[in-house]
Amino acid sequence: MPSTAAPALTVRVLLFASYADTLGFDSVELSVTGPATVGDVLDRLRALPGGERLPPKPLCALNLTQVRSDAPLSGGDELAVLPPLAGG
Amino acid sequence: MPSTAAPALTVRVLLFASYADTLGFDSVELSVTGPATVGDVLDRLRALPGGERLPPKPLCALNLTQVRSDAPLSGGDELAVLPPLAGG
Amino acid sequence: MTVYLTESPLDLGALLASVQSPERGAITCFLGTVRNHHGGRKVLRLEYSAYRPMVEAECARIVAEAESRWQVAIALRHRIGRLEIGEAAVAVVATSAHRDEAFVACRHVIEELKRRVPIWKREVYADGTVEWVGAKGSEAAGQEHSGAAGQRGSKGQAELADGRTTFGAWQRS
Amino acid sequence: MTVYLTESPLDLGALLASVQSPERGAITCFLGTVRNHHGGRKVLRLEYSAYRPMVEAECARIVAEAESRWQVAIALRHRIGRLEIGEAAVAVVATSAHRDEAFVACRHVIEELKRRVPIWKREVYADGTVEWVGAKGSEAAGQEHSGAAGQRGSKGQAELADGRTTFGAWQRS
Repeated sequence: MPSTAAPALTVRVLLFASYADTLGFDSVELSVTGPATVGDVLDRLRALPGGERLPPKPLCALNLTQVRSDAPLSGGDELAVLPPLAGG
Repeated sequence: MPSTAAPALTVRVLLFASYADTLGFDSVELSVTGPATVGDVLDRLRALPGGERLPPKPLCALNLTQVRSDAPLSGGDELAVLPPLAGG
Repeated sequence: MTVYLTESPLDLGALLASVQSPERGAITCFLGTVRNHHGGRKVLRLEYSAYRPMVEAECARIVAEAESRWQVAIALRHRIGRLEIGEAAVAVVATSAHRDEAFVACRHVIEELKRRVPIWKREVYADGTVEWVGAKGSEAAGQEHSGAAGQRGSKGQAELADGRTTFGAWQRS
Repeated sequence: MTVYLTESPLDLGALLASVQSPERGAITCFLGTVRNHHGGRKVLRLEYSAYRPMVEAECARIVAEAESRWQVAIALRHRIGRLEIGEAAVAVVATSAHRDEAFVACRHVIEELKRRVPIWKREVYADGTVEWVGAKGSEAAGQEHSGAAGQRGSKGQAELADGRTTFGAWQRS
């Protein structure tokens, strides 16, 4: 069987509020090797300066809908990592 | 022992809304022989034209506080007979 | 001294301002407005009347009870006279540091008002008839309630299917 | 199409007007205003920020859910940007033919907003410090919640003592 090179997925990652302060940016494009999950991107963020302060399982939204960290990613997805909500 | 003549009590009776329509007036002074209760005044009202249409135990307020029909009366009391409330 | 009855249109903004404070971040309001239908009939307008001094006394008692039971400030106003469709007949505002108390107290005040405050309304229907609300054939309606009226909880007296009136909370106080 | 976020002061009258109708006589409102204290500290003002497109999507879902579950019309608006003490950050209005539904739906919408809508606030304190609300040491806060989050009922996520976030209702929908 021919071996296929794993495709690279590019996703846009958004950070807000305290998480943006912690990592020092509020938006970044990351390329990960597919197939990949939300958790894989979180691991990438944790390797960045300040990223060790993210909680083990932060709230995440994929394309405007909340998801768990095992949700699979597609190229072009928008993944938002959400600090504790404080509306109202 | 000397027999004492029973004192006469004068109370102001107020009627509202449908009860005022039924009896044709909204205020009257009634004298009753003491000791007397709210129920005694209601009996007097029932003897008036239209009074037979009052319910057996209408809501009553004595001096701005709701009372039962066995509440005793004093001279100068204000007794209000209240149709079903419909505020709000 | 607060006056609870008015013949003027209700001013929600003024009521809000009377109980707002920097310590109380949660505000709940209830407005009861004149509906265009009742019991399947088209309503043109309402005429409210009241036993005024007792309304004032009873509203003051209801507000004092709520303010002692919860950490809230309450504004309450009821309009009487002629009201057109859509106009507000009653307004309740509750402010608190906590939204749970603001919601519970606001609800409590409107339920107690409906159960305890001597106000009546006459509906003017599109077919030309006029009727006192709740006084269907007045023989059965408006009786003093003996027994477990106080167990009825928050059920409004105006909504009781048989048209009878309960005064449970009143008798307890 | 309704817009749920604004940077302007909230206009309760306009929100009321948008959902009033002659069929719906019962109106309930909730206003959340900026308090002058939090956790024992004096607050000078707040700064709200949001993940705007998700706020719009999530608010639309919350309103649609409430309007399908109860016979109500809902108006909802949240303000972002800098807010002074006493200013309203959020307003909910529910109108219905029945006050019970208006109260329940209004309460539901504000609870769901607090639990599901991505808005954050930074408190500016009198001592000069500035802090994101709910982000204490951010290590423990803001975790995805696995397990029985949906059982917590109406408890607002912002009020959970341990600072963790529940998304029970969200995960159900």
